[in-house]
Amino acid sequence: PKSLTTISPNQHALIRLPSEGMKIVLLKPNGVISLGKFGSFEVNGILGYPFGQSFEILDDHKVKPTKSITQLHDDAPASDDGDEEIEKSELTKMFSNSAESNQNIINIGSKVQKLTSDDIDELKKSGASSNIGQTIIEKMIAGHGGFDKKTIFSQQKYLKRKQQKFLRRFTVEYLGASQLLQYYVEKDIQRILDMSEESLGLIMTYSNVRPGGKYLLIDETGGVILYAMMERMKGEGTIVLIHDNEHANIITLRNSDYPEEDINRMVKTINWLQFVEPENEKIDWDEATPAEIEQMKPSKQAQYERRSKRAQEINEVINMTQEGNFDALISVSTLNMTSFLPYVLPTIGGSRPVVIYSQFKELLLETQHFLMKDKRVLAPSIFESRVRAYQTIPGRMHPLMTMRGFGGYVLWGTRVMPKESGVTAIGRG
Amino acid sequence: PKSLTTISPNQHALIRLPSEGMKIVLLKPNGVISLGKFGSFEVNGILGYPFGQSFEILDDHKVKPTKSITQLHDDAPASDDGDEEIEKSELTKMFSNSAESNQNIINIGSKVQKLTSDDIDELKKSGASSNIGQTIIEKMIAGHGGFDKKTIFSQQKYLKRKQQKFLRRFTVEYLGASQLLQYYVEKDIQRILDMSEESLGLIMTYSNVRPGGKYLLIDETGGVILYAMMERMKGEGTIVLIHDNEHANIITLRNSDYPEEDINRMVKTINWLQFVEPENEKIDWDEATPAEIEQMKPSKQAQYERRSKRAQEINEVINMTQEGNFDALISVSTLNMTSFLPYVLPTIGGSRPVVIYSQFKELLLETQHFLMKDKRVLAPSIFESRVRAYQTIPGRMHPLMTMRGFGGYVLWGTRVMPKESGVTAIGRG
Amino acid sequence: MSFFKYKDVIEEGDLVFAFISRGTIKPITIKKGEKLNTRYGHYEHDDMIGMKFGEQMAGARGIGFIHLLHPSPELWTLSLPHRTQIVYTQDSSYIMQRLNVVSGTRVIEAGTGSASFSHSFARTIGYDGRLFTYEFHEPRYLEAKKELEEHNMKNTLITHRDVCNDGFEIANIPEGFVKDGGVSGEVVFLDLPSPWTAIPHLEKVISQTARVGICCFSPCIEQVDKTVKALQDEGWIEIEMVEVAGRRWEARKDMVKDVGDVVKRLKDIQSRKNQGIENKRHAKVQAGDKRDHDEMDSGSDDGAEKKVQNTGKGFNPFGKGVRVREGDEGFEWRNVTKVEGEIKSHTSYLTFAYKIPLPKV
Amino acid sequence: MSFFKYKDVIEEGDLVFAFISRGTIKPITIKKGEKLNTRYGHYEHDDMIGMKFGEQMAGARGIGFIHLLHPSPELWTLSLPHRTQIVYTQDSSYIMQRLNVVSGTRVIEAGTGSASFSHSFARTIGYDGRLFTYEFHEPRYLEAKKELEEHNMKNTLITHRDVCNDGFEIANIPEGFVKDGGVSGEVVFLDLPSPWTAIPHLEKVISQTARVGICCFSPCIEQVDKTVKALQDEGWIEIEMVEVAGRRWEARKDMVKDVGDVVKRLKDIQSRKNQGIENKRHAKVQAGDKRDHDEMDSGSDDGAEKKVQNTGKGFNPFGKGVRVREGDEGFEWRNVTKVEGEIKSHTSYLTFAYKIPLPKV
Repeated sequence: PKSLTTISPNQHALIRLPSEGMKIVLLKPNGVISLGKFGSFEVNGILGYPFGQSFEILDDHKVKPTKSITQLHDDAPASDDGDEEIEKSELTKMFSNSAESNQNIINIGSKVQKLTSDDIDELKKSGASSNIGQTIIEKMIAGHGGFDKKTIFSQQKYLKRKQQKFLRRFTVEYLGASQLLQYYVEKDIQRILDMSEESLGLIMTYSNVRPGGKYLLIDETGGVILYAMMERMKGEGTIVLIHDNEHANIITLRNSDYPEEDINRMVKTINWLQFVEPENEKIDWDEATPAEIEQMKPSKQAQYERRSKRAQEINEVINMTQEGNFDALISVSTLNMTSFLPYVLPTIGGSRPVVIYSQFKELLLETQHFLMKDKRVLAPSIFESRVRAYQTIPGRMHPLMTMRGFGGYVLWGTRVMPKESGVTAIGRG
Repeated sequence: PKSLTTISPNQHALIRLPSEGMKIVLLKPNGVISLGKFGSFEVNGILGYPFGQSFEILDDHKVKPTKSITQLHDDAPASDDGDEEIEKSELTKMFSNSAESNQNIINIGSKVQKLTSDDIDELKKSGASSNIGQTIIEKMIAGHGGFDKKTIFSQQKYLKRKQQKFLRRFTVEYLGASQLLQYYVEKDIQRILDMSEESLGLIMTYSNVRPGGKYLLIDETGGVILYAMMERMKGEGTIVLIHDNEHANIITLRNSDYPEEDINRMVKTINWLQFVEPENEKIDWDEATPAEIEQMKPSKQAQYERRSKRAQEINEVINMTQEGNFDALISVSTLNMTSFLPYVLPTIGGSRPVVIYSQFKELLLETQHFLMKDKRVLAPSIFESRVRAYQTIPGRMHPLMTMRGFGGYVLWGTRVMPKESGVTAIGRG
Repeated sequence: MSFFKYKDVIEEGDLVFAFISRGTIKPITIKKGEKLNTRYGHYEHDDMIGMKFGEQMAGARGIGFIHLLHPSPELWTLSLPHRTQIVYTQDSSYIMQRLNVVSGTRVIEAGTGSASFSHSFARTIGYDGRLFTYEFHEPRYLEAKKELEEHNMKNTLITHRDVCNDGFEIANIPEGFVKDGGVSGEVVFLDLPSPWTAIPHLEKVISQTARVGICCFSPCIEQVDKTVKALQDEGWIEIEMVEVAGRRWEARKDMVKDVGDVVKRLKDIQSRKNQGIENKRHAKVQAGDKRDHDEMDSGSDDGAEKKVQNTGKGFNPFGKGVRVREGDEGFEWRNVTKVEGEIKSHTSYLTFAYKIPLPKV
Repeated sequence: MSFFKYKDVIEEGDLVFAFISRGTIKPITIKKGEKLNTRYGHYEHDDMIGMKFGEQMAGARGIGFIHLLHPSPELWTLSLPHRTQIVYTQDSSYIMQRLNVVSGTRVIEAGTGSASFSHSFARTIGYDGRLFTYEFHEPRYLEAKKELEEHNMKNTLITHRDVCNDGFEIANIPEGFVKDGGVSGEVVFLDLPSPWTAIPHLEKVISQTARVGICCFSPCIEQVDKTVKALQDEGWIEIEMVEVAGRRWEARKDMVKDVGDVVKRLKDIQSRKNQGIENKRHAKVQAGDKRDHDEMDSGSDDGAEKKVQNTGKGFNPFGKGVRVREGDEGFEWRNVTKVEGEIKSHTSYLTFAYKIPLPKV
């Protein structure tokens, strides 16, 4: 099985760059991975380190382990690393020249930035040494007319920003569901329907996902939710995934490093037609007798086996939905909820959670009204969770000035069986 | 005119109590005002002090000025007041007995509270002296078995809560629009449609209210918005108030201390029927000739004068709305906005703000779609403003644990004249 | 282990959550002969046996009803008497997601408090995970220990300990709980008044092979400041502090009131008044379609209120007197959301950080 | 004074805000012969003269359009080049409401910064009020002074001063600005890096007869801590710190996609496939209404996509390729709100307090 703790060969990983960019990579032994302007490195150089380790790119695609890339100054005092010390003393020196208040801050813009991007490109070309980032930064400071007029604080910020842009460092992280989500938040937020990590957490908790459960899932994110569930379940239990098209789009599972057989064992897919009209869509497959199979040509025989397996799979998943008693409904979709809930609700077991995500509160509002009238879901409510991050530089603590506005909404309720049997007659009942 | 700065006779004021309760009072000279369990005081004793002054009730309805009632400990160090010093040393003494961490906090509930409410009542009856609050608190601390097991912080909080409950103190504040709003937030939030002070501020700013303006107002709060505008305008300018019923409900203006004539000069009321069907509703009043008036009996004459004045008033306000060119539309109402905007928009002057408040974002959403299609309001957006208060005790700084959830939403846009004349044909155009 | 796996039918000895109302969820253990008393009637345990989890149950004399719910950590959290501050779901769910708590994770928690978060951790880490939870306060420790036993939380080890002074090391760890010769925690959650005093003790009990994540939960900003410094001193990296703001919204209906209805009603009032005063007209009024506004300033709405029922579909213009049920089909409504009247605007600050084992390569 | 009173028709010399887009609002002063150039065409000042404020104006060659808006402090704030941090309307409007800034109020502001809040103050206090604003930074002072003059802000006095060191007293206050022999401010707003150094200087310039309100505007929590202590030391009371969270929402439309549409499409795909493969059937399939799922695992949606336009009212199931305009009348939509992609999650902490004059009775 894949490792959660150690950077291992033939596994995917998330690379974080100083620019706060991200990259998903497959760690092929002996391979070389390019990080664009940050340089390239040999995969073998990072294998065996724990996930979370940061590295600096040296000459010839070699790396050396280094401290975190994201908190250059917060953790500087605890560092014995040579480079860090240089940076620190560099900073200290410059700070002593700084205006001690904001009053002399001058208008820092492109005008005072005397280093052109051509200069920077040239510097980059001139030497591929590990010190290039530091060199560039020093040149930039030298070329920055107003630098000593800035306060310590803004110098710090400026330097950090520049370092993050030019230092050839990166961090290798385990590619969990949160990392995959963050990746899409940066690259393609529409794919994950604006979902924030806090909303994903709420969904996982409210739907009571755990090893051994049997869940009904509607997932239009290409499998990010599916992956989050599989991570929590660690190979135990079943997820029935309903999909819109002929085939389920679970493209993100390519990065999950689960063996095909594990995915096939845990994840059963069914399309909406099969779900809504199960009796019509079941395949009435006549098993051939051993004698009949014997008589088939080898190519026909293989075709027969394949079709037989496929029919069994379809019938198996249709039967599962007909048996129902799922341990939760989890829906992350753009489909009109009130149009599918009549089909889906009867398949959820008593006292199990019903969890529906939407980008828009207005759509969950309609859903909540629908459920309140329907009575098969107890106490449905809409939850909104928003995380606000702080700058934690001592003496300069405040919430970050901006944050992402989106994040989505989660409806949570509990499937119950009301006394009046008439109420449950809606849909397939 | 009324005083904004000094506690003055025959003016209304807001009384704040230690319990965070509020009371609106009229300060009649020689009168006595009862604050229920906090005691009674003579009005004359508080006159002449600046608004914002706190008082403590002594014997015989006398008062003495004292420090703020709301921040007993925050401002204690700056106080030279005897009582405050006692409290402080009392606190210090008790703190030295306290467990220095939360670890020994025991379950503080009604069980450890050895003083019954009967005890408290008896104590209250036994002496009406100014020290009664302090006495009760001391007894309660003595009767509180777990007090020394509490941390300094929770002792402080406990003491503060108790003091606020029993100290016979109050603060006299100028009754501005914010105070009136806060009063209704406590007493009858439905009357002000859940509006928070921050939403009121947004409305006043976005609608560009200032002395000398001419505004069109829909106000279902009984006049709180109207009062806020009048406060900002200080007697200069005009407000045309559209109302639902035959008579405008501006009951809160009773507390405004504006002379009747000032109100009549500034505020013109019109009902929706008159606004929507102005030509039908104008009164075609034939002036009687001086000779005709002469011939009337005195009672008839008075009746004639009254009716003549009324007709002139109605026609005047109808004419004003027909002339239009208002400096802003301000709507704080539960009426369906999309049903009245076609009538109202044409009367708003070019480049003037359109500001619509609602308890519910969903209703402003419909309104924004309406306006975007209509094109007579440029760049309408929905704004939400929420204030979060902090506890500022040094070393214990954090946001208050709970806050009011409501507060409302404000739509703001700018009235414009689109080029295509067809677009403005909606409504009275 | 009812918190680990669903069952369908209620049997004697089962823990059942009686859902009485949103604010009142009572955990009961089914025992023949006993009954649950509520403000709205009582319910015999005997009748519950054999019923399905999730079923609605009518009160003994047909008065009122409850729903019989299966245990879950989230219902447990909602049902708790607030003995101590609870880590609410908005915070706990984010912490677990961010620190990647999954089946098999080894978690260190201090203090246990109400054990609400402990239930949540235990559910998520499953049979393969291990939760080491520490509580200093003895009554709370005993209460939590009892609950964890009753709830069959076999993946959880609770220790009575002041971790700030005495650290996290455990002398005789039960065999099933040992890894790499000790606690070897991968995720740490500290809900303590002074986490900075506990942080230096962590080194001995956290994993030496995997990245370890920590979350410190502190209400005051000054605690964060000290915590950040302690984490820096102990070599933790990627320190970030966040707040989680949670809101709960309810679906409501707001009556649609058109200006046309208002105009219609005003006309109605006016025409009835004009009829009433027809014979006492005095003012000189021209003929034509202009109406007489004469008596309007002395009229009242009383007469009109009696006729409100006739307006039918439209709006109820007279708030007073006539009460309309929300959603009444005689009127038009618009769906709206409403937040709780009082919201939790602050629970605690969450300080996250990571520690990477020293490279062995 | 265009910020004090509306006018209707544009004349030469007027300040006009050209609204180009939500993010681009350009203040221009009308001068014959000049023109406004935008990315989408240019606009002659000559043509603007005589137009009404609020009118839409077409570009010179009929390309594009702008709206000609009347000055207001709020538009001024939106139009500002962000020279320095701006006090946004969510904060400024709350501060003015809470401190009861009305016509006639005497306000002290330091520092002036972009003068965005100064405009707002000046508008609200009107002709009768007085604004004393102080700016230390000389270029900013000169810029603001020029603007205030251009905008005819006759109720505002700007002073070049480091109030933290040199206090607020002004040697030669113009006569119209004096009250009780000095500044006599009733409301104080401090937007300074270290307000605690300025607070002790306030006593000499605030009203000695009325309650004075103050708001200190600080981005960092540690600044609040020092400010609170300074306010306490100087005898200010009712100290409270708050944050204002502002959100802007836009109305959008989201397409309604019913599960029935999905089912219909799946059936459609299936039936067309079955027709296509009719003549290459091999599997043994019973007669009846059960369909053949045989080739489904190797099929693709490509064929179906070409027919999407025929579905009409319903949903556009193939996101790729066919783009549907938001609100397209061929489809069903639901109204939804969307917040900005990036929101201002923090501007500053607002510390409020009051000072009461010593009793004279």
